[in-house]
Amino acid sequence: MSSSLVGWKDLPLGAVAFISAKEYPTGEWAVFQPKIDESKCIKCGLCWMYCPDSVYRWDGESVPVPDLDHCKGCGICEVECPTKAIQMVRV
Amino acid sequence: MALNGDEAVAWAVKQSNVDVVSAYPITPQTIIVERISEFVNDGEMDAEFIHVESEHSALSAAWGAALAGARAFTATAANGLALMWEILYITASTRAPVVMAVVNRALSAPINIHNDHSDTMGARDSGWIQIYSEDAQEAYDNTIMAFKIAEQALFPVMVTLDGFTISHTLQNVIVLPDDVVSDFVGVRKIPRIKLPRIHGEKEIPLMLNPKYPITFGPLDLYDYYFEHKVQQNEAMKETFPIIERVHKEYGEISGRSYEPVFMIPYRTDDADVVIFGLSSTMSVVRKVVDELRAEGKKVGAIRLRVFRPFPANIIRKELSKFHAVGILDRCISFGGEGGPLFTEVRSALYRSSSRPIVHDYIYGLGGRDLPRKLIVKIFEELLSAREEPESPVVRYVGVRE
Amino acid sequence: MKWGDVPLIEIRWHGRGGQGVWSGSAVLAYAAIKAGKYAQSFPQFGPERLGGPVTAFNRIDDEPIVERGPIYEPDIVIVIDPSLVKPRYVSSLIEGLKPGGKLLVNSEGDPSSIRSQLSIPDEFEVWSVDATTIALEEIGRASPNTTMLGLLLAATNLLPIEYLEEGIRWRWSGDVAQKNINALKRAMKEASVDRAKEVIRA
Amino acid sequence: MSTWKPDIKELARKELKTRPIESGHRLCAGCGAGIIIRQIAMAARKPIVWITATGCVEVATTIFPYTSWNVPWAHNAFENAAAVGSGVEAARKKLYRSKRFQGDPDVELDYDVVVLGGDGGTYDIGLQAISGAFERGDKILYVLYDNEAYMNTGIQRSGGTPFGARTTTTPVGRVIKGKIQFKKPIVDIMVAHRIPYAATISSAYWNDAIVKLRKGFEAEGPAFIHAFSTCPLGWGNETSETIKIMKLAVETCVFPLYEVENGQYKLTGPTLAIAKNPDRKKPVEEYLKLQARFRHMLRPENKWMVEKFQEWVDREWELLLKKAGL
Repeated sequence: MSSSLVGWKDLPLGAVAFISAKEYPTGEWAVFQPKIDESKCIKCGLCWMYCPDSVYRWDGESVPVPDLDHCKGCGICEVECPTKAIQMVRV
Repeated sequence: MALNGDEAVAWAVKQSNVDVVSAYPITPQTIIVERISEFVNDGEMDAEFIHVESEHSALSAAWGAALAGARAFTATAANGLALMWEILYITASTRAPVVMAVVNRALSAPINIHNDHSDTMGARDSGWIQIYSEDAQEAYDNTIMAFKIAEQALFPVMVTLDGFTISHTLQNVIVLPDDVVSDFVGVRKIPRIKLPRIHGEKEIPLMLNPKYPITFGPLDLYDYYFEHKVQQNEAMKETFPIIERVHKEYGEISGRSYEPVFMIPYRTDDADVVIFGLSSTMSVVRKVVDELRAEGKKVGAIRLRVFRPFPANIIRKELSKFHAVGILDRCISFGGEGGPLFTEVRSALYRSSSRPIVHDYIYGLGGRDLPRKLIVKIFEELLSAREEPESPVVRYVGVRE
Repeated sequence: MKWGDVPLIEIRWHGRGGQGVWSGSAVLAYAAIKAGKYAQSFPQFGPERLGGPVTAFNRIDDEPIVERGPIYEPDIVIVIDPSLVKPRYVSSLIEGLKPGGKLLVNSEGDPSSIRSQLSIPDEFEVWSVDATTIALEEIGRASPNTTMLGLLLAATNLLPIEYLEEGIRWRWSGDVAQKNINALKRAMKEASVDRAKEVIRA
Repeated sequence: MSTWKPDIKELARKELKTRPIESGHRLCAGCGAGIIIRQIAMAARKPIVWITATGCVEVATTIFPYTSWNVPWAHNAFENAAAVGSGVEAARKKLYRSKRFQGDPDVELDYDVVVLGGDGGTYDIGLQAISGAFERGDKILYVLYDNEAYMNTGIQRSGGTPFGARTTTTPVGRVIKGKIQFKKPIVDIMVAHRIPYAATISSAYWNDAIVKLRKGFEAEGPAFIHAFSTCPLGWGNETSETIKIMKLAVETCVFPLYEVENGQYKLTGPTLAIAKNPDRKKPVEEYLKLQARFRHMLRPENKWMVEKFQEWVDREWELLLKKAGL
């Protein structure tokens, strides 16, 4: 087994988790990922709202930015975008 | 004060600054939850009492309370403990310091409300510290000490008392003043840990707390589960000195020290044979020892108080010097080679260069009494034992053929 | 490498949930059993999730197989997820691969550039095919497991293709089975290889 | 109750700062549960402590050593999440009252307890603990994410699986085709406990969902939210159509949106619009046809199954209209 795994003496008490999942790149699962046509974006935020993976970062004003390191490529944002500003493209 | 065993436990809980009690009634534990309910409803105890709908939920809620920072208590018996089975392991593995009184009772079927140790013996591998009480006084003392042991060791603790024999038997119990107990146990303190990859180098409270979120109860795959179990098992070995220290401190405030802590020998110094057992039966055994000693027979008795962690080294050291040892098991391990106490004690003795002859006596199932004449018979058998029996290893005491 | 000389063939699959790693290994084992050999197929169990990393294993032999448990020293490694064909994963992909062993990857890249990009030692044979594109075009889904079986057939003469077709028909029915067979055949044609260099062993 | 109106921009800014659930969890692509989790956190009025029953969410978000949770989170077992929630809330109340941590900058005790369970953990194995907690009036917000089968173990039927659906334990056989029973009326069961607030939500109607979740947090006692949750793995739908299917479930009245405040049923959002204008109610077939689990029902010889499904939907709809006084 890989030596990067922690041994029993160094694990935190009570089996509590100790690394944030943000260090886990689920973006590698994706076959397709979103590409945003900024000129079409009306900043409605639906891509952000409907993302199951908290991938879109949105300040409420600018064009939402997807975190492709974590986007699994489900394509919900493409289907739900009211102005077709999002297109899923092969990774 | 005149209290029965259940009431003695309830008194200890009332005095121990317990924050949350979650419990469900079951004979012969019921008096504990009734008394605590009275204390809470009369305003004598500032705790939240969760009237759960099952024992499974009783321990689940106690676990949640403990993780949220509370001192949590529950109590059960027999089938109730069996229903908690799954959560026993989870409570121990997450190192939640819940204290539980278990009023030992036989398991169904047939349904039987009386005493034996099948329930807690079945739970012996679940990761709980187990302390067995001999009478109502000890049930009281053990319950108070259990909170301190649990919170210092970060292991849940079961305090057991024999159903009816202790739970429903009114006796003299010396109850300490409220403030003495309160000072002794203090309020629950939260241990701190570091999770550098989430919260940096700060030591954070190990509890459910929005200031420093922690994830309890994750999924392990084959890459970590084994390590977690080894860590838990090794940590349990570290509880011996904690248990000893708390007993010493309790001795100082109460005058009752239960020395030596893990097992208490009686007239064993020059004994040839001893009976080794748990709980209330052992006071009767001591009485018989006195009688036989008067006849010049070299007999003694040893009562084990702490079954988990199992004090194998002490047992080996103590028992190796005898000619024969009779183990009293108030429990059957179906299909096993003897009861749980027998198999563990005999295993502990394997490394000894001078091993005594060891007999297993299964007795008292479902509340059957063990009369003095049968204890005398056991001693006589041990005194005349010439070699380790081939078969049967197990002898049933006090059962009709 | 001539298969007849090797009594036990061990294959390790790497992929992600939803790509049919376990199904692919099951089809292979089924085909081998139908071809009169002894075979095993089993996954490394984690939670069932679309997209999560999955490992599966095959053992194929002319004799009954007594080995159990994961394969540590495979003869062949099949990587069905192109996102695993990256420098950071190489060590786990080729971990334990026997000298002269074959690394079969799903990638658009050609084998020699994959070898240089990933610094794959000369002692391994590298095979590749763009299985995701083939699967998308032939099957309509990014499940490149049967496609990778085509690459396996191109890289070895492990089993006659008829048995794999039978295996695919066992796992899927009708039109879907045919599409998978088409993908397999196309992968056989489009496969390319960078052979192992002669390795002198001490 | 609250008159709070969620503003999507404010919600987004709040999430930018707090991120209750991190990316990098391993729920399937397109899993509806991921959206529900975020919406629960968006609706929170105070800090939250989160209890999760065994299930997909628990497993996929906390694969050791990783955790996706930036809120305090605990999982104990499958059937007892509500009891754990009760324990946490009891502890919180007692510790808050005792002022033990007053002035301690490292501990927060003014929080709401949210309990999340799947359909297995709610309809079936966890029902008893929920009933106990609701009878006691413990202040927890219980959210059921209902993806209509045991997805974590690989798609087995639950008390929440709809009629006709194919699961691995209700296969489409030669004699019996899919599940032969209907869904358990779980909201009615919870409402029968006389809890102050219960509601159904669909993440697709995010505004409606978040308002109801907030009401659940604000309820003076237990609240129950039934959240409909698409499962691409178990339902066999395109991952991209998760929201579309959730909308169709509402538009066909397969999953109507309503709330029950102190026993009073009230239709909300698009469901209320359908009640007012029945022509808008779409046939169930439109919902069924997007999912592989119902595909067999659409074959000519199984047409009766679609009809039976439709009859059930119509009957339940009529009942609901009556309960809502419409």
